[in-house]
Amino acid sequence: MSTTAHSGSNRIAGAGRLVPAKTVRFTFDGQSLTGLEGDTLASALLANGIHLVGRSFKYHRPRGILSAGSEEPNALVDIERDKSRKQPNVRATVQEIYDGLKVKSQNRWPSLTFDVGAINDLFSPMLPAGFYYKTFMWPKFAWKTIYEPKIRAAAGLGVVPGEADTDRYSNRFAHCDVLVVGGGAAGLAAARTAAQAGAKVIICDEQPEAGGALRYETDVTIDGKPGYDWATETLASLRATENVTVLTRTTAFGYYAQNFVGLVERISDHLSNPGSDMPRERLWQVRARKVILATGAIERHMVFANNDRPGILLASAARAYLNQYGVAVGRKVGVYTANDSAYAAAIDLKRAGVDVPVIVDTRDNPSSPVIEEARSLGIDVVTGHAVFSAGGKRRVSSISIRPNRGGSERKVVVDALIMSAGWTPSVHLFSQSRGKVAWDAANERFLPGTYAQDCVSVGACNGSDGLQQALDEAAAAGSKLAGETGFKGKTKALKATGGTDWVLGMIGSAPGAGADTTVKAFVDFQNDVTAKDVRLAVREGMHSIEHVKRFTTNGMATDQGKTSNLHGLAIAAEALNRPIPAVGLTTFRAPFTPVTFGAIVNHARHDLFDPTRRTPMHAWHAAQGAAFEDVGQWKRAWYYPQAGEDMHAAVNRECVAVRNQAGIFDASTLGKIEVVGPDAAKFLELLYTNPWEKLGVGRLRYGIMLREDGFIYDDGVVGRLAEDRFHVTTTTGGAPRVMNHMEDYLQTEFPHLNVWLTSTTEQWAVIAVQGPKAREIIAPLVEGIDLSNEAMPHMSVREGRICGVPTRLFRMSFTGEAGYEINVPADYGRAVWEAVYERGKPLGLTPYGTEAMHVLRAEKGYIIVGQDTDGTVTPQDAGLTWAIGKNKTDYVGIRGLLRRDLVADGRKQLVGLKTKDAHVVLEEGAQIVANPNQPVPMTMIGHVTSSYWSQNCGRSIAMGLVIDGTKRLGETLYVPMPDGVIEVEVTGTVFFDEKGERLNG
Amino acid sequence: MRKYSVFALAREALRAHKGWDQQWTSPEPKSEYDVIIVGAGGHGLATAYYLAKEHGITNVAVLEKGWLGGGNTGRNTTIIRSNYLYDESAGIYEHAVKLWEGLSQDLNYNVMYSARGVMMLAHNIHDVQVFKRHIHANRLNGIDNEWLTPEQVKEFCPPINLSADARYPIIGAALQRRGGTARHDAVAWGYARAAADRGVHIIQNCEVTGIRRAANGAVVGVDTNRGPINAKKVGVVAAGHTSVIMNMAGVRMPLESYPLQALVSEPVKPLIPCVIMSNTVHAYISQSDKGEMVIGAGTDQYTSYSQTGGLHIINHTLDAICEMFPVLTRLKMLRSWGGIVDVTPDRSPILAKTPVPGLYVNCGWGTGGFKATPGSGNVFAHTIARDEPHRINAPFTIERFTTGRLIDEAAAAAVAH
Amino acid sequence: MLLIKCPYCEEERPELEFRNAGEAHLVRSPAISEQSDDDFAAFLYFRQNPKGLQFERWRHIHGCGRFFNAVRDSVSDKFLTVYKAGEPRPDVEALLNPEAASVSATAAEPAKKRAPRAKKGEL
Amino acid sequence: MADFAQAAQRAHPLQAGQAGIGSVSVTPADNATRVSLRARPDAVAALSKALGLSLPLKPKTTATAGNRAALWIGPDEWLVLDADGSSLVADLAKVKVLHSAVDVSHRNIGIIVSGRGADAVVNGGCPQDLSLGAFPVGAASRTVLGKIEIVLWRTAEDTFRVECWRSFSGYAYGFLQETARDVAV
Repeated sequence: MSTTAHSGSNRIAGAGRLVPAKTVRFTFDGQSLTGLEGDTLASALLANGIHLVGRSFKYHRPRGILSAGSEEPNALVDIERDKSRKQPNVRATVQEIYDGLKVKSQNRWPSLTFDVGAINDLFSPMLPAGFYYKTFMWPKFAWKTIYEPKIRAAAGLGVVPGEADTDRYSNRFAHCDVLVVGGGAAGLAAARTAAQAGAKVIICDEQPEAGGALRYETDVTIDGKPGYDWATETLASLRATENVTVLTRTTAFGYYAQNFVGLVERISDHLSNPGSDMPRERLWQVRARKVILATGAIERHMVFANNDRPGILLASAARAYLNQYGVAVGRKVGVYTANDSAYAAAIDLKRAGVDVPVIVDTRDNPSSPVIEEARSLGIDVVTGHAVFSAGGKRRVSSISIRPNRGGSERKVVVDALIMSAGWTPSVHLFSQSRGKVAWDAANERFLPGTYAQDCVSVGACNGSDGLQQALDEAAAAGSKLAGETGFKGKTKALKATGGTDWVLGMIGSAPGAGADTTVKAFVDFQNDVTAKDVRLAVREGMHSIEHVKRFTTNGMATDQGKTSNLHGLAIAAEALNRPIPAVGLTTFRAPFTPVTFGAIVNHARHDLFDPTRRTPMHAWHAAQGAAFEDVGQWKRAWYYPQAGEDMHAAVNRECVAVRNQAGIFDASTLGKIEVVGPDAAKFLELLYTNPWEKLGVGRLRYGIMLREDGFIYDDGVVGRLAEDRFHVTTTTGGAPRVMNHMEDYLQTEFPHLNVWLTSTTEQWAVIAVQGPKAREIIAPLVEGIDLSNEAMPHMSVREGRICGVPTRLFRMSFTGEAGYEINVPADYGRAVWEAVYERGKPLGLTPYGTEAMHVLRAEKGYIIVGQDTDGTVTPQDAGLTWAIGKNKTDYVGIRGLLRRDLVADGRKQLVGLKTKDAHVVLEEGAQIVANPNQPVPMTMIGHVTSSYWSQNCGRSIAMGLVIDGTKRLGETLYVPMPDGVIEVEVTGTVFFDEKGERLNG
Repeated sequence: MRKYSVFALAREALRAHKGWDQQWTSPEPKSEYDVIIVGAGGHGLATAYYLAKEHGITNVAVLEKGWLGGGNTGRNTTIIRSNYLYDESAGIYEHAVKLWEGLSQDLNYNVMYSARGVMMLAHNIHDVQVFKRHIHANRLNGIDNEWLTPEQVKEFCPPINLSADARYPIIGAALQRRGGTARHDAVAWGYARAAADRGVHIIQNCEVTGIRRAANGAVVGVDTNRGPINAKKVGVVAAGHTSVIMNMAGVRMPLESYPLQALVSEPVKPLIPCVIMSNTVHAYISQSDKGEMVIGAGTDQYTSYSQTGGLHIINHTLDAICEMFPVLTRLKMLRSWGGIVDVTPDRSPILAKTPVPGLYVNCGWGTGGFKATPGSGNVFAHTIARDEPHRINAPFTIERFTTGRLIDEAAAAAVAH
Repeated sequence: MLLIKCPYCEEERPELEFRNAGEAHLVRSPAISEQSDDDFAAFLYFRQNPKGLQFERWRHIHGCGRFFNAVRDSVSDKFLTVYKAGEPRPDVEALLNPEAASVSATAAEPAKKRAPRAKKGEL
Repeated sequence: MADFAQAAQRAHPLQAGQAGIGSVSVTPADNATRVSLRARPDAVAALSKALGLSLPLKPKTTATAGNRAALWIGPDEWLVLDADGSSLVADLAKVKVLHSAVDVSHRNIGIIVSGRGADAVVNGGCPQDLSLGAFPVGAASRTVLGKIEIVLWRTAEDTFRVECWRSFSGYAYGFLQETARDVAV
């Protein structure tokens, strides 16, 4: 046996498809190693004779490489490009190596070869499945302080990176006629047929190359070519076809309703230096008219004592390592099988010059040409025997063989053991599609049974065992489904020879690991679930497979039980003495293999996490040094601190300026809806509590909107621009839902009304100018509107021009001062704002933010829906009875308001609250009691909804909702705080200019 | 019942654990019971346990159409807390937390109640107002809940993104230190074992297909796929399917059933020490003892009994999680699943007598029922045993949807302005 | 993510464009303020919530903006049919069993509500 | 009165950034006149006449005449676009038949996505089928892009016009530039 020194001593010259000259350097736990381009990390490690790769979850047992694919339970490693791009729990069997790849083993301390945690293995008799439910209960405090922290520290595999990820992830929505999942022989055949008929096809495969099992099946020909060559050529020709999208390194991970399939494409994980524009992964969200599942089958391991020793692998994996990567998994390789397929691996290895001392076959009298072939190569084939145990610790060193039914034992020295218990069809996606699997008793496997969606399974995942059968079935499916999407065409049939029969074998524990034994025969490697754990679960009453799974954690590791589920089920069924279908199969859940959060989140990070809505004047506020607050998605100017000012000082200054001179405020975020049509007033009558029919053109009215349940939904000022045209405003946060609410009633309850709704929130920038000098400030800028009190009184609206651009000028106030809200088309907002500001500045015009706005309105007792009300407050509760049209027979909420509890005594009503000590400012949300000396739990009769220091009033002011509040005016109530009780007097809600004279100033 | 302890475990270790009893048996249904509970989830099993333990009613059957604990009990993100605003809600959830605190010992089953703290993040001034309102109300109700500054948030949960540049910066949080998690399966199994030990029959794979009523309208039993079973009283505890079961008795409910999804990541070494909730960005996360990040997603927008939901719901949930914890983008989603939650108009439960004599209903827990399991079972048992509600569940009637006396926690946090 | 046919856009569109709007054919009384407590509560809160075929409302909110009705199986989430607001409740039997039901197709219930009452020049 | 030196100037929310990324360019569209037009079928003829184009009646279609275009949005709704400064609003104001016309010129911002792979760029966040069969040249629809609502109009095989509300334009622009980077890979 000759070897290539550069890329590992177990590399066999002439074997595999990698190019010996193309070497790649990488490190494993600091050790510098060389592999070949095209190697997976697993193949490169094996080439270097390294089997010990990780430690198991619970017992910290040494673990190696089991598989050559995504079903790998053991070989999980950490890969680090840099501190922000560190990836835990990478399957070594999937990761391709690149120059400079840095790999670390996981879940071991201090080192992989000496791991302190392995002491758990010694204590394992105390730690059977579910042991933690039975102990750690005494003393009671110790769970939190001692046991749980210890358990938490011991659990977990990899480590989350310490810095935020700098990689990019992307998304693509795609549609196709036919989605083919799997690029093995069946998938390729199906895609080829559908594509040739002209259907739009997407085909994906999780491997970098097409071919599936053809990559290692050396005995196959299709169309007269070696199977692998056919696959490569077919894939290339599909790639070159315009109506086909070929996605390699792409896993179909989730099958959702109506043929919506999630794929994740790994774009840069195999590259040494990915470009900065290159996403690491791309999520494909595919809507397919038809889906073809060609997901193949997964080989199972044999369940026997110490079957987890590094160096014990699946037979198909050994074959892949040899035929694809040119790597022998050992120099002296034993074989343990319950079906024919392992023989092919043994034969390939033997032919490559590897010593194969024995094939142990549990079958009593198997007969097959491969068995004869193995014998003819001089391999010792022992039938009716089992491997009772494996020797060695960090690497298998021997196997003990005994006849199935007992007898004398013999030991065979090996440095690797390959095994096959048979094949489990991959029905994961089929099951995710909500299809029901059916038990194939003859072959002991679950197959697709009843379909729930427009899809078809072909090939090994459908239990179609021979290659020719799979190809025929796949081609027929491709043709049929393309036809059903409107594409008909003929494709030449494919002729195949050779191939694996994906059939027979055994499930459950092998001889020697039966019910009467205490050996550790692993079913689920990663979670350290043994056959005896499954039996213990059954003994304890866990008779549903779901209970067994949850009690033992079988199948719940990162491989999601791809190799273990069926074994676990069989052992449970045997222990229960019930047929397998009666014990059940756990349903498969997305994802098929774990998917990074990054891929799922893709673009929605940083600035694209959620839209940031800014007003047309935002940049001006920012330039003035404004602080902003988030209101929904909007950024609103909160206050404008000047040098040396804190928030309190800034807000005080802004509030005083508004009352003494004038303030300018950005109200653009308020929702606006244009209601147009001859029935506009009629419609508003139904949607608001107020009357509208008689509102004159050019006048404004404050409106209250309820839900059908009678609680306040929104409020705002509504202006009548013409008989048939209203300009409605809503709260900032309420705009979208108010629009939806209005459309709902218009379209489905009142469709006879001739009226339409258009959102104009963003058409208009809104500049509020409030204060005694408001008119003086804007007057020189306004054209075509008489601003006099007589011509344009409080609560009126006029159209004209300001600064040379059109405006809807509202005379209204949310401060209690005379004021205007200047609406201009949004792109003009910034310029008009600046013009108004320049004009007003010499007169003392001061920009004020939302905080000052809140204080000013509270001084006047104006409510904020969502702060002074919540979803449980009626207009009566909020002191807004005056806003309900007395003679109306219908409006949304009219009936809700009449419900028993909404008219009962004892409701909370909005009142003013004055602290006895004028300098004490209540905390918003603080609770109010009548008797502060009662013991806890106290009877709370209300809470503070709004509370501020009012510089204009020279004292604190507050509002609150208090039970029977309006009957308590003048009463003293109490607000118990952690550091003492605050006395408050119940008052009216208006704290400033009670008569409202300033509005008309 | 064999007592569980470290000594019992040691003893069994010496004989290959062959001496453990079945945690619960699987008896054939009798022809009659004093009480039938429909649904062997946590709430139903707890009801049966407390009927037996506190009211001496042991002739009880819990009927389960699938496997016990297989509904929302086994599908939720196991958050426990009691820092609710209204007295009514605080009352029942605090009753539950008090029972959680001694539940492992009471059941002799380690349910792994882990009081690691539940931290609810405030991202804007409205959040602050709402949380402060909760904190003050909780304090006067004797329930722990405290305000944390951003610095304290970071100290309590170091990996969190406190950056002011975050789309929705964290400006504080409400922390209930007694809040936390428990092991969901253990809760169902622990109650099942303890109830079975007191004589309760737990009958799995037994689907109720009808509710039998006498001429006077009173309940006399149920029909099942295993035949009719008589009962003096029937308690429906069939989260998700309540409307279906109640319809069998001709009672229409103020309920809608929605798919709710959750997911876990691959297990990693301890990173997140507490439970984090954010209503503003819609994310809930904790890390299990096994190391998996347990993440609650939102409900789909349509009603469904499919136990599956859309990928876009998961997208949005993880957006928010990665916004709060930017280091998690490289973590992988290992498993996602769906449950069916029945939701009332005020998102508070119904635990009450019904218009049908002898029929009782416990439902409408929406997305948050797990935390209430012991308290809910305890007062529901009282309601069934005495044919009148316990003081604690008295407000949770069906009639409140007619009178308008809602218990609307979500409305109290209404967002507008 | 569901795929939903909008009866106004006459094609299937992704669920992201739609908003579900709850049970269909609930009747808002024309004399709602005179309704009894129980009738009003039934209208406002009490729902069929069936396991199986259900009549529900959707709005193509990020599409044509229209509200419409659908019949969907709440177990499989598959749509049986969709129809415009104001159209009568479809005969489900006929849809499930096209041949058998052609005889009895007259039994369709008149439009109740949440599907409108009347229509001046309605589309 | 009105003694200010000059009329207020418009300020567009987007700064034209990098013109092209790979094969696809993402650029802000010129200012436009826009009207949200609502009407029942019996008004379509009169409105069409006033507009000088036939309002499209088929879902997902458009009609154009010169700079003027009408996009079918819903069964009683069109988004009508014209060049900035056009007579669109005035033309509709003259129509007497029952309808609603609301000027939304400033509400929306247009973004042009153009070049080979423009469909993939939009499909980075838009879940509709944008193949030429399903969404041909001239097709238009309201839909979503990432987390916002847009109106999408295919004006040529490799060119889309994306219209969104003003405050969402920064998000839309950033999103499309991001997906353009992906498509360029």
